[in-house]
Amino acid sequence: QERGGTMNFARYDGSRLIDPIYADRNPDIWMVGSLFDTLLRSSDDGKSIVGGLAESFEVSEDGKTVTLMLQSGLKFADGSALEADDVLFSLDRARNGDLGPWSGMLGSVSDVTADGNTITVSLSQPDPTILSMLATFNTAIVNKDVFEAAEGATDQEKSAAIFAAGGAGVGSGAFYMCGFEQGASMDFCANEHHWEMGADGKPLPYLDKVHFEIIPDDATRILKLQAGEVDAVEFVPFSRVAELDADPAINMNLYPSTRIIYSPINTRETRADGSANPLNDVRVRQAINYATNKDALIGLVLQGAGQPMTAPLMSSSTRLASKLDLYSYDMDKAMALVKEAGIEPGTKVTLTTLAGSADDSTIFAALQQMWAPLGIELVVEQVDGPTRSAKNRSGEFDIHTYGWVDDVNDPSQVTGWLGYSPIRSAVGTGWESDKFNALFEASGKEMDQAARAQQYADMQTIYTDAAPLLFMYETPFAVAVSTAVDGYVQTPLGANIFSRATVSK
Amino acid sequence: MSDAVVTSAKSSDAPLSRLQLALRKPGFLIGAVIIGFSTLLALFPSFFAPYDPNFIDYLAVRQPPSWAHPFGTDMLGRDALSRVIHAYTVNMQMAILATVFALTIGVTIGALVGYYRGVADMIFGRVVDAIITFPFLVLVIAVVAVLGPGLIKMYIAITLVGWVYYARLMRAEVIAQMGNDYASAGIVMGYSDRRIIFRHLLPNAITPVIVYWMTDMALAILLGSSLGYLGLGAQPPHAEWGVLIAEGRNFITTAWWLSLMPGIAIVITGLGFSLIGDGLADLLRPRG
Amino acid sequence: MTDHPILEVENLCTTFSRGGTDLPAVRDVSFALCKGQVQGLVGESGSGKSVTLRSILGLARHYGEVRGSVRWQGQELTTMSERQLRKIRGREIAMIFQEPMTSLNPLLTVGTQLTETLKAHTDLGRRARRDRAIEMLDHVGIPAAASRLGEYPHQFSGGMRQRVMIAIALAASPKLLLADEPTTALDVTIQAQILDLILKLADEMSMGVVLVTHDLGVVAQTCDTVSVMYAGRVVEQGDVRQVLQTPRHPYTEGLMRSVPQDVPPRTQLYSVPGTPPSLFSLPEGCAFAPRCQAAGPACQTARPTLQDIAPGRQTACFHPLPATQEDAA
Amino acid sequence: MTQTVMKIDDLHLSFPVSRSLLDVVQRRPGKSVNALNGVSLELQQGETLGVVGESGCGKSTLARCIVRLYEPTSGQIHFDEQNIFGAAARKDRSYNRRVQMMFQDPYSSLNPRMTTGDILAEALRVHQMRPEAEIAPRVAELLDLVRLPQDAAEKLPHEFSGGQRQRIAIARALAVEPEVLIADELVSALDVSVQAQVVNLLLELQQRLHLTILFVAHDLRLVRHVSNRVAVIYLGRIVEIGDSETLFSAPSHPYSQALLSAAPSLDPDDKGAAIQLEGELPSPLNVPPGCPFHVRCRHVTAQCRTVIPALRALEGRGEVACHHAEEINQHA
Amino acid sequence: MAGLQYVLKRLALMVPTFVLVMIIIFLLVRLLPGDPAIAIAGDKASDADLAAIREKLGLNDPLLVQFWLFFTNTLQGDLGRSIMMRTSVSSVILERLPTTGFLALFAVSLSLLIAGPLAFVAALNRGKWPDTVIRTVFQVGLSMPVFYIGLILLTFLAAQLRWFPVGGSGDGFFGQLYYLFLPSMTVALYTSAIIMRNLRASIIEVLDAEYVQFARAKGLPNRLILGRHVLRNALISTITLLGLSIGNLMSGTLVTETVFAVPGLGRLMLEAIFARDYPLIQGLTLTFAILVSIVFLLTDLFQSLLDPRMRLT
Ligand SMILES: Nc1ncnc2c1ncn2[C@@H]1O[C@H](COP(=O)(O)OP(=O)(O)OP(=O)(O)O)[C@@H](O)[C@H]1O
Ligand SMILES: Nc1ncnc2c1ncn2[C@@H]1O[C@H](COP(=O)(O)OP(=O)(O)OP(=O)(O)O)[C@@H](O)[C@H]1O
Ligand SMILES: [Mg+2]
Ligand SMILES: [Mg+2]
Repeated sequence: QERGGTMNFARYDGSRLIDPIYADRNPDIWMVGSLFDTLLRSSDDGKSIVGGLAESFEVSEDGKTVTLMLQSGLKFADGSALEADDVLFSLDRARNGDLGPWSGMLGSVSDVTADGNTITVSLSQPDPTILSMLATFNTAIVNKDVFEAAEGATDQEKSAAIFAAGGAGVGSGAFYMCGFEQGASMDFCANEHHWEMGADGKPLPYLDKVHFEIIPDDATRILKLQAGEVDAVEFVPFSRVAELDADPAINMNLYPSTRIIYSPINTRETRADGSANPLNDVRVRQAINYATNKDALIGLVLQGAGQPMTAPLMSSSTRLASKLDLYSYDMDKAMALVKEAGIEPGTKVTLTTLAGSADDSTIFAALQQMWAPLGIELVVEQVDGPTRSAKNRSGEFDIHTYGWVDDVNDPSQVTGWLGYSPIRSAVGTGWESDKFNALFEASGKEMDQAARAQQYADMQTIYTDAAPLLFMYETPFAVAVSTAVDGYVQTPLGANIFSRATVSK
Repeated sequence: MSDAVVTSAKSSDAPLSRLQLALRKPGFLIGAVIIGFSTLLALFPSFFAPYDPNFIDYLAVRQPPSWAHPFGTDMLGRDALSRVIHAYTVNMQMAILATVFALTIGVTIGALVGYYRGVADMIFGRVVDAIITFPFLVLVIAVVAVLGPGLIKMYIAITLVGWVYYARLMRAEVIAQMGNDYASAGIVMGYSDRRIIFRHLLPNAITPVIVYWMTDMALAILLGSSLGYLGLGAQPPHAEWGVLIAEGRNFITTAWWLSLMPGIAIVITGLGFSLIGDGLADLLRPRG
Repeated sequence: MTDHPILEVENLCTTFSRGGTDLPAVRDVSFALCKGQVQGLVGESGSGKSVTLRSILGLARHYGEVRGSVRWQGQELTTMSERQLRKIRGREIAMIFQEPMTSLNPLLTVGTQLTETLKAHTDLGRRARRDRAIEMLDHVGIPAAASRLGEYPHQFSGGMRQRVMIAIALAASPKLLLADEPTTALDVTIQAQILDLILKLADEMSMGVVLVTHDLGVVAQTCDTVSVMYAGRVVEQGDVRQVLQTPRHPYTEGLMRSVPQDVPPRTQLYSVPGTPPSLFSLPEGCAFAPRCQAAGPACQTARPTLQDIAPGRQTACFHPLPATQEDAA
Repeated sequence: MTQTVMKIDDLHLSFPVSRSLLDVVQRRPGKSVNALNGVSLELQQGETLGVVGESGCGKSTLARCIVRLYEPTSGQIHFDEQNIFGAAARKDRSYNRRVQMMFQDPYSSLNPRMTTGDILAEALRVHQMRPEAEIAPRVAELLDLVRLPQDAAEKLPHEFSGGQRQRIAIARALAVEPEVLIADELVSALDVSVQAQVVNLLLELQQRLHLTILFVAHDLRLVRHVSNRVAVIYLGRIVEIGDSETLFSAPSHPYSQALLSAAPSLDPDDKGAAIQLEGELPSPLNVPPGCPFHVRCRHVTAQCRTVIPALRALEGRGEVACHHAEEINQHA
Repeated sequence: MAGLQYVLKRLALMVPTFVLVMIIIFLLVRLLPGDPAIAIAGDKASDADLAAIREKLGLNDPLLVQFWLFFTNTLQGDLGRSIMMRTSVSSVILERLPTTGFLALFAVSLSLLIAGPLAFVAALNRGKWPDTVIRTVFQVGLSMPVFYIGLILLTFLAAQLRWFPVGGSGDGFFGQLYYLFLPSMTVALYTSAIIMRNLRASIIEVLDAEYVQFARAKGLPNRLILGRHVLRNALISTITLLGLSIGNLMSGTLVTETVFAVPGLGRLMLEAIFARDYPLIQGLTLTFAILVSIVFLLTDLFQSLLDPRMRLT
């Protein structure tokens, strides 16, 4: 294993604040893990939970207590000791509802205590997701002393100050941030005190440094790799995958992901302007799902690098995902359903897309052509991100393009998001099913794995039939790296893992 | 009386001969041909385009130029030539609609302010300063963001910002024309202000504005393209040169025709407008 | 004065092309000038007076076609290279332009514009140039010359600018001064001062002067000889007394008579009928024929050339007026 | 008996020179160009009053005030017993009809985009001089009046020579049947051989139509020829006014004397004796105190430097504004 | 003295302009659809969270109150905190300003270097082939979208020939010179086309001017005529134009910085708009307005330095 060197990584967007509890955008979330370790981790295949900072863990019989055993001799990047105090501080911070947006995921935790290296997490009710939560970025451990010493009145200000100052003190991860230029670049330096060992028996990471540059334009980002100025670029447009794949100096990686691309459908009886909503009719929603040739879409948008969604509520790599035949292309069925629903030819349906997104333009062009035989005239409305978000919330849309990546290694997050109506009216669709909601609530307490799996299977069936979404496809993460780079991975949750990466000189 | 014989000083040249004179200038002629042909393409795209510009053929994506597809096909297998031709409709419309209202408003306000001066002129000066200190694109983007993307919104945005430039030009020109005695003569003759402004000053002051208009049309296409690039311009499935270039930019090395052809169309059309503008400057200048 | 002429202009023709057609601005102009002599050039606006002067100095060839010959002290100027011409311009032949408002560079101080000529044509040092500049401004009657050297043209009145231009022209003590309407822009009272100044200098420095004007009074008061131009051609030239008192060309006569002098007030004046022709569409024959009462059929078809009609007196007319015109009027 | 049609009374006009912020901050009074400094005149019915003076002395400003292009700072103009700057008169378009002006520059005084016919018809229409049907014949009549060919109606101004354009301007003025004509350097821009044509026309029309004319020019011979009376203006003030012949043959004010003597004679042998004036024309930005002419005057005394001489009648001559008029004219 | 007066006067005129600028941008920003609270908290946030954020940002106050706060804070030099950057707007802007400033200056210098000599060549050869070639080439430059020129330069000069780096801004003066060459060139191609046109026209005009003829008649050497008499005079109108096109240039940086991944104000502006970062948008717009105003002022001053006639006003 070659040690040392710098890996240059071109990103599409920059991090703004990498703090376990405040990270809320993917460019932030996906970097948390490099700077901050969690007590537990997902296994490499994502199917189970293994130890992290905690060398062992145990869930009590009644499911209401988790006991974790911290590794001994842990150190933060600056060499100061990582102790139970820090864990308590971090977990209290993480579940403090006044602070970050993620506290709700730890809603079941009633108390966290420590006794030497033993950490006890007490729950108010059984929580099947608790282990996943302890392996999630927001429960990563920060340095209590550094926080307390930081400038600023509130936790938020302290966090910003610490981040702005950079340096080795605060993190327990394989790297610490050693350079930051807002919106332009960022440097991660190796944490010499990291507990995880490499194949050579020395602490990970192998790299001395990772240098990030932010290059929003896709074409420029790729040119940068082709010119040899960077070693890796993320978010390679799928249209470029084949070309880069053919380049002998470049490895074109398609990392499996939990990313799904779908389009919420407004299922309300009337549209925001008061007119009748044809999409209120489940048959119409089913029809457009049938009329959508996902393989063709995948061919056009992803150049084949993807697969149709098979689970309605999640990607196939998420735990408890069903394997369903989710509205395979069937024009006859679609026509029949439309006829049954009595759709007038020339019915106008608006697809709200993201301005400037080539993928969305392609999806629109393809859908327009695919749905025309149904008598649906698809018109486009391009908006920018914030406007789309606002519309999604207010329900002022017919259909709009959207996507999702899991943040947690558990299906509950995405399922709640897509289908549980109290959360954001089921991703803005307005779809509501009492049965679904009841199942979701029950599954939140169900400690029995099999029973929980059944609940999830039921929810997925209900959701499939109601079709509040246009189910489209799953895409991998396309990252092109120079052949000099080895060992870099992006997890299905999107996290960038540099700890085992190497660059040959 | 000894001056019974009065001859006309110069041989008269009818308007036609002026046009002929202008057409003799190669620049103007080329410009006129370009814009004439572009207008034809814009009006009857389907007549010229070999295929339906929006027809997707999954099986024929990014084909290089061939006899069947002279400009190749794009990433959805659509015929690139047909898309470039259909884009003429959008882009020529852009050139005109994005500028003509700004022209009208600007000319009217500029003429009024230039004639009356005084307080209105002071206020006008501040407004102009305020708008001019914004980078044009920033303001347009902000307005487009407020109104939402789309061509009509874009026209409104450009008009809201663009009239200032016309008004400034018009104001200066009207003030200059006021220095001519015919304006004073109008006042002395007791003509109404409206008559003096719109019948006398405006036709004489408008030449530089018209010339600027031509350049501005070229600029409007460029601006529209930039907005298209940022996703704020034309809406799909409308083909628009800026969007076409933006779509093709990922393939500049592998499928160069996708961005090159619309690029050429922009350049040629812009050239056409500029050439006409230069020619018009000569054509519209009053003699004597 | 039977001096050898210093300047001989022969058959000078200058043509501009405008919009594809040729514009014969100057045609077959010939005259000669001796040391210390003042030669007048009169004619209506557009008759080619300025172009004649610019052609002599080789300026017109930058934008028009110049033919014929201009000999300066035996050297042919029309074929001379620009480099050689530069040694003559300003140093031997100087020119005053018609427009005092636009002929000085607005961005440079008067001092700079004065001394740059001296720098180009003399080997005076910096200080000496400055002294000379002050001397010249004094000469042309600009008070407090030293302090005004640092000022810009816009700080001077029209009359003063004209004087500055004269100072610049005369700075290098030229042997010939081409003065293009040096007084048109000025008031009569100042006009008198400036003409006096030019005459005085011509006398003192025995400098030849070609004076362009359209004011016959100015010609009468300042010139020794005069050429009358019409539509690019000289129609009559000779001694100023003879030309003005007994004009032989009908146009000269018309000019003289249309001046309201010695006529009863508020009565009809004599006027030359018609308007001056456009250079674009000159008649085939004599350019003045359409306005001429004496014109015969020959005048419509043939162009009269400049003929000697008396010693030192030439006119271009098929039907020259009788020599005793004075009595007829 | 002659009848006064227009009475100009102590007219002052100053153009403000824009003040800088620093001036405002320091409360410095704004500077101004004093173009007219108390001009009083009467125009008699049917006469031609010539106005002469050096460039910038305020001749055009006076003319423009009369046609209300400029508003005087103080002073009044009465026309037909009515103050033309009064509120009522401002609304009254008929003044604009009855008093007409012709401009110096034949190239800029006609709208280059209107044909002669349009220009004349417009004047007729706006003032409703003729019913619509009679407009075309009247245009023809006007062209005839100023001796322009009939096809001139279809032509644009640039197709005419300077002299012809001035005729169009005259025709436009006459179209509205005015009583007073203001001619500001009407022929100065014209070629010598054409000037006479226009002057002749003006003289003839005046007689036929009984017009009153204010004739501004700097060509003294021409002014002498056309005027009944002449006013000499110096720095925005009338320094001498009187019968044309008397004034020209025996000017009384030292400035008039200098002015007339400076005009070069047509006779080469008559070298004359131009009275040399010293110094430059003072700028109207700071008009000297006392007699405005004193800085250039040979006869200057202490009184001249402080006291402004009033215009007063001089025995056997016109009115003169000079403290020493009597003595000077005795010497002469 | 006169210069100072002039500056004072100009500054005084800028006051109402800036108030107007602030009103326009304030209203424009509030009119933007989309909620900054969502932009902060993300799509996943609950409605209650959003309401809390809105309250905290003062977005629930009446517009007039918000504006007054914005106005008074700005006067005190406080532009507020950037929502997306989580730091003070002024620090973000100050951090980025040098890069954009460098880019703009570099672009202006390049434009002048390109346009100046070529305009001379074209003007002196008016109507001949060098004139035609130069004008046509620049006309093409004028008709190309900025992002397209940028992309072509990037692809061929940077990625394929590897003469220049593909993106970024470089460190130190020479680093920036090297990194920002292509982006500056992209902006400059457009600006230089405008300058070339104008300069050529004014050189031609000046060449015909009487004072140039008079300078010739004085027998001055050609070098002096062209340098002292022609160039200086021709520059005057061009400098005004240069000043006026600074707004355009800034627009150019918007796209160019995005294409070339230059971390400057232009790109930040786009990001701020898309993130509904009200304080940042307001701060940036004000910065742009101040920059442009300063440039206007500078060109005016420079002009009055060149042109004595302007000095008295
Ligand atoms: N640079 C030029 N290019 C083309 N034509 C010109 C040029 N200079 C002069 N002309 C034309 O040549 C003719 C003679 O002009 P010139 O200036 O010699 O007249 P002028 O006798 O000096 O008249 P003025 O009394 O008005 O000065 C005019 O018709 C004029 O339009
Ligand atoms: N609109 C104006 N603004 C400022 N100053 C003016 C204006 N019009 C005229 N002046 C000034 O008023 C003074 C008188 O000008 P006016 O035009 O009346 O002179 P004039 O006697 O007609 O001169 P000329 O013989 O040159 O036509 C001049 O100093 C002139 O500069
Ligand atoms: Mg001349
Ligand atoms: Mg005047």
